[in-house]
Amino acid sequence: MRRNLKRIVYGAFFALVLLLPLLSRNEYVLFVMNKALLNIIVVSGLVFLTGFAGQISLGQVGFVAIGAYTSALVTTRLGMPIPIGIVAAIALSAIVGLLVAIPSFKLKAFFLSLVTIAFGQIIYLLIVNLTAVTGGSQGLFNIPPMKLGGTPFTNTLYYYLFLVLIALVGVLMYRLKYSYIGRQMFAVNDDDVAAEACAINSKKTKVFAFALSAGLAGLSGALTAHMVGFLTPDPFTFFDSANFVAMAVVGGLRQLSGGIVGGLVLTWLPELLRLNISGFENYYLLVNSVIVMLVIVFLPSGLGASLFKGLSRLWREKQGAVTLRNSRSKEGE
Amino acid sequence: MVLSDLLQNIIGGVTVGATYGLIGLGVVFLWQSIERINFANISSAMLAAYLFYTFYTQLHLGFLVAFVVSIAIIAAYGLALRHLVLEPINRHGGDKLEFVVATLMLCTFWLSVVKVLYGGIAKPFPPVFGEATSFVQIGSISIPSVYFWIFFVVLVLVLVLYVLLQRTMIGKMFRATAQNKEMASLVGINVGMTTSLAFMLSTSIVGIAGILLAPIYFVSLDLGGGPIGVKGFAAAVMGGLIDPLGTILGGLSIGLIENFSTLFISSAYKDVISFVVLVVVLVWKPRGIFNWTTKGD
Amino acid sequence: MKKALVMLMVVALFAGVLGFTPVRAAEGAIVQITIGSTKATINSKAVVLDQPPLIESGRTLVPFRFIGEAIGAQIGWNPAKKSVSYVLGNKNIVLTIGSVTAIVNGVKTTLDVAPKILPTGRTVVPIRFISESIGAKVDWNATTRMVTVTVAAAKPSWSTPIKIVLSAPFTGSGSILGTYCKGGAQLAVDEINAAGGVNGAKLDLITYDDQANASTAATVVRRALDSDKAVAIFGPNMSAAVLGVHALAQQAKVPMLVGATSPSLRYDTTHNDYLFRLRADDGVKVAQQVKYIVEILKAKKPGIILGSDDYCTSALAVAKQAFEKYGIKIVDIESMKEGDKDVTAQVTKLKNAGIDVLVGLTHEPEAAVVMLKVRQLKLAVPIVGFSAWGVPAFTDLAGDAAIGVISVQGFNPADTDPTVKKFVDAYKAKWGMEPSDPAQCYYDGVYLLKKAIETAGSTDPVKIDEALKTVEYTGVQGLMKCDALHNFTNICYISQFNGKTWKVISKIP
Amino acid sequence: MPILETKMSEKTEELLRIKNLTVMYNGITALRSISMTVDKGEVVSVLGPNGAGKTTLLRAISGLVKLEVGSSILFSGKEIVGYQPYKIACEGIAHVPEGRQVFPAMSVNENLEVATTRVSRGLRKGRIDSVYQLFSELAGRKNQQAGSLSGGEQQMLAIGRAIASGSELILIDEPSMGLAPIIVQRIFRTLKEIVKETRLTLLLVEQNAKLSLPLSDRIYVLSQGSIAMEGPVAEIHDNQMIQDMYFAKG
Repeated sequence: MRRNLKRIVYGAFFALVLLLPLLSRNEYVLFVMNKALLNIIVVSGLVFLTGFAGQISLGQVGFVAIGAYTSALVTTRLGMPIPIGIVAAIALSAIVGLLVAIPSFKLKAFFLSLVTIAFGQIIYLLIVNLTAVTGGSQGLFNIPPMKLGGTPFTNTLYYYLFLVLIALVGVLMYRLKYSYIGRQMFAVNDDDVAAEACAINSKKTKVFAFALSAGLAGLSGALTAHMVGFLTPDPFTFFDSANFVAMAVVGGLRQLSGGIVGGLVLTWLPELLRLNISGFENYYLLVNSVIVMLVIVFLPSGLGASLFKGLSRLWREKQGAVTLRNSRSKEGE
Repeated sequence: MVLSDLLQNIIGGVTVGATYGLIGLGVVFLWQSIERINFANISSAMLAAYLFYTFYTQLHLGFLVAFVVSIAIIAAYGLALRHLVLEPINRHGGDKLEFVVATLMLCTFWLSVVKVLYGGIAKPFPPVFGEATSFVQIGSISIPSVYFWIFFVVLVLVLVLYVLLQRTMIGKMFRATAQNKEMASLVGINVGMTTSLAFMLSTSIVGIAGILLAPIYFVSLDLGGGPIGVKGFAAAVMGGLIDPLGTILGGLSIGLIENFSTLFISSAYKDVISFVVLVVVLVWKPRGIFNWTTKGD
Repeated sequence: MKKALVMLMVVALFAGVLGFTPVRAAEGAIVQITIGSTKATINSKAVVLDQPPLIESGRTLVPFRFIGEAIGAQIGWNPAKKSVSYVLGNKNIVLTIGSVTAIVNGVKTTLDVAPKILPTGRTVVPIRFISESIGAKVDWNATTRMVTVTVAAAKPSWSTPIKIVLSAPFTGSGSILGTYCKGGAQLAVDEINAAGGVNGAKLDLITYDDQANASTAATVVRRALDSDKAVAIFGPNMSAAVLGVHALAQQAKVPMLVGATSPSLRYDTTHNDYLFRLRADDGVKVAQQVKYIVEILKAKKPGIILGSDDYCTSALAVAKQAFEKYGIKIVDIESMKEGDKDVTAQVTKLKNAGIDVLVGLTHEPEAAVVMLKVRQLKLAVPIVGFSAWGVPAFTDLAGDAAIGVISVQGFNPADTDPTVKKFVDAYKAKWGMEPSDPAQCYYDGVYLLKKAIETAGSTDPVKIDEALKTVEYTGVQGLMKCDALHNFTNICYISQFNGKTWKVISKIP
Repeated sequence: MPILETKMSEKTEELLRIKNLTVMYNGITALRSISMTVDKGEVVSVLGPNGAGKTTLLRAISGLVKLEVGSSILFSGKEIVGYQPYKIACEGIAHVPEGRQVFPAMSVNENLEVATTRVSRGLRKGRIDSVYQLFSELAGRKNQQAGSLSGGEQQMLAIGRAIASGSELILIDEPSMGLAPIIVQRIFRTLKEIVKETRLTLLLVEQNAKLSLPLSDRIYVLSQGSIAMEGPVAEIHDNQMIQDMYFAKG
């Protein structure tokens, strides 16, 4: 009975996810959903970087920007096909991620977060100032959309493409988490010196985590560029980076699902708060920030964790080995 | 480039840099006592400026009353920050990162609140530090009179803080807590009290900075986010996050770097240059280049 | 408590997602049936009936469920009363089996033929009566024995409020502008509604914050088009945002009226029939500015202080061309970032470059910062600012430092023109503050739209769009008429600040 | 028996009484229902192998670790379980933790000053001067940063801070750790002096029993979180196990 309930809930959830484009014929809903999916890709990378490898990045949007502009320039200026643009975007972001990882060998927590803030700002300023390449603050337009048999992707097609990508990212993360490298990461996160003593190369794992999260951010950026069709520097500010970290924390840093929950909730929340009330255009961000603060203050382990705790209480299953491993406590900090 | 131009730029850089230093002090005091970074640090500056504007310009309370009341409210806000944000996060099992994100959101929150209450249009600051266009002429150099106020207050603040921290028992208790919390409690220092003090000190200093900066920044949302906040952090980093004097010097050097990179390299890339310098400093000397608090160790 | 909070969030999330799924209203359909045949088509898609249509007393009877579904009505069946009901939009029809009395919107009507239950057990109803009561057209082709029912797509009814959406910045860097955009538009909407609306229909202005951010604007515009079904969109006010989203309006065939001024938004580059600009583009304004600098001020060595966003940089592009035309080289361009507060170095460099006029291409607070520094460093040259320099948001901050500054303005509240004066007074009464650019532009825009709807005699966006190309309207900005580039050209002023107001030097129609 | 009792109360006054003290760390019992007493003016040593719970015992008394329900610590007859560490310090228990924890960025004098919160303002200087008399090495370095002192000097400063605080009971954890023998002897000489002159109460944890026993009146031996043995030095000293553990040659 309980088991059936579990199946029904999960089944309904997956059915809803798969059928959403058919249920809602509203392009706006799909567009925001697609944005949420793109955010999920970035936030998953952050969950990996922060939750598993213990490194903070407050400049993640810098990698998104690198990905977006790389793919846009490769396809518009060089006339290359989109897949090449996307691969170039991932590669370049990941390489820059490697470079940003270097200071992390020496720096801890806040100092590292300052390096990443500076990195994000430098990328932003370069985009604004390198007008000849990036179009400056006026932006880049006419970025080609993805095409299927000559016709451009609809929002629905993008939706399914992103779903597949997220599924792939999820599988990759899951395998990494329970692989040798994942366990190493937990070790690095818990205690740098002790991990080093156990012959774990913390430098290598940090570099790997940075490169991976940067690559995912780059992928998301490239997809955004082709879906939206234009790029301006304004979604690449410090506050956008902060928003990604907020998504990761609200979703929950200790589970792979954190990225999904955080990305969905915090993309939709401001949209839902854009109420049709006169004058509310001044208030919705205020309400948004209050809600996020409340979640962080009262549910620091994130909505994802609480959600699954609530669900598992619903069908009262004994917490299995997997959940135990999931809920590693934070003794090390 | 004549000498007076150079001097003029040094004065400009030093003034703006001193303000970065003041903002950085707020970071330093909190870091010293709880090893946390309040990313809404800069919000205190904006709140104080708007409070002062309300009390002085709108309620006509007079300079001293308006100033004292504003700073008192900002100090109380610091205390609230501890009890409504830091403590609940700790109690619910949160950690540094949760505090970072909560305060980032707090920053947006205050910007929205001020936007709703006062609108987005920058307001001129009342000429309590002299008219904006009154300049003091020294030889071929002309200096806005408000700059002297900034120098004066920064000097007084640094002096007061020096005396408070170095000469009074409470200051020594505060420093002891910052250096070793557990040991401090073992010698009978109420760490909870010094933590509250740290919060209040941190918001009040930034609040004073906010009122002081308002003639330059105007009573505007610019005081509550953006470049000045990040540069305040950078100043604190130059002081290793613990040395108040180093933080002021760090701020000054950032101000000067900005001005001179505009003067000799490019105005478009001056921020890029100062951020690159910040990264280089962080990587090269993570304990801060102006940090004399601990040698060796 | 925790759990409740989580559940609340999740429920809110999904409710939100599904909440946007529109209930399918009448979307327009063509239904064709043939007497005696079970084959029928709906929108030329073949469907099969479980009971062929039949003729009784000259009236065609069809299965009651089929016709309801075909025209998109909600069908009800009351077994106790043996009655069938159809609801579509605001129409409500109730028929009773075996009775010639039907009730349409509560009014009793008599049928020629009563609905009945066939021996096969199927209930059939007269198709013409149902269709016509619901507002559809019925054609009978005697040779092919085919009935065609045409349900027109639901038009925005004149009795419902006419929805228009304003996308403007209310948070973030451009939040000053949003206040004025909304101030102007809302004032016009309220005035129009108070005076009885547009042909009796009220205007409903929905305002969204686009954060002066092109990607947020893209979301907002989609929402306006897909969820709100706006008949026209005002804004975004930022050129880069408009460049990003105008194609959406084009695809949806909904007119978009913007105050953004970048020359890149002209029809010759966008080829968008649905994009209109509510004023002259920067090309016109900057050209006036440069003309004044060169011809009146006789300047030879202009220097520019430049902001970093697209408003500033696109103005620079035009200014460069305009100076080039006169064969004048810009001797120095110094840039600053929005939020910068110390420009000692920039002004020093401009001074040392020996400029003889300073051209200000920045936003308001930066303009104030620049002017304070200019006075401090005694840069004694004429100052000519772009439109952001000609507003109180600048002069209030700069105070005495702004005295003598010359600016090109799209709007001057001190203008003695009665239309301008009336607008300024009404704005002050409503919002408690003086209007500033671009309030007048959206104010005029709403009146322009009203005129277009009245001219078109319809709230169909396509027809409004057609009307917008031809209507003429004299508002605060003078005579507004769509030119070949889809710009509604406006008056522009060259004015000088005297410490209190902007004194008009010349008014260019 | 009554005679003995009278004698006891005349001679000693109970300063610290620990009853049923239990400490758990992550489900592992670190201390199991410890009961012990320290009388006023007494020097009590706690011996035991590494990991026996000696440091935890001191930290428990100072309020730095969470105690299980049922634990009781009476100080001068007052229950101090549940007090915050600084409150316990203010009651009069000074703790010299292992590893010479001084405030590195403060001067020697400031280190002593911040410890005198429970001393009335007028008497502070006198107490600090008395520390300088005991540790003349520190007197010459009053204004030097504590972080720049040698290890031995830092240890002296840490002990001096406890003395300056005017506490009735001083808990000292491994004062000899990581110091050169000559300096260790110097420190213990002073401790002996202090005990003799001031009749201060000491609870001493020290691996090096050769140093601590001559100083002590009584001993507790901890093993795996429980008290394995207790008694006056004279009795325990002859115990074979103690001999093996602490005095065996080799």
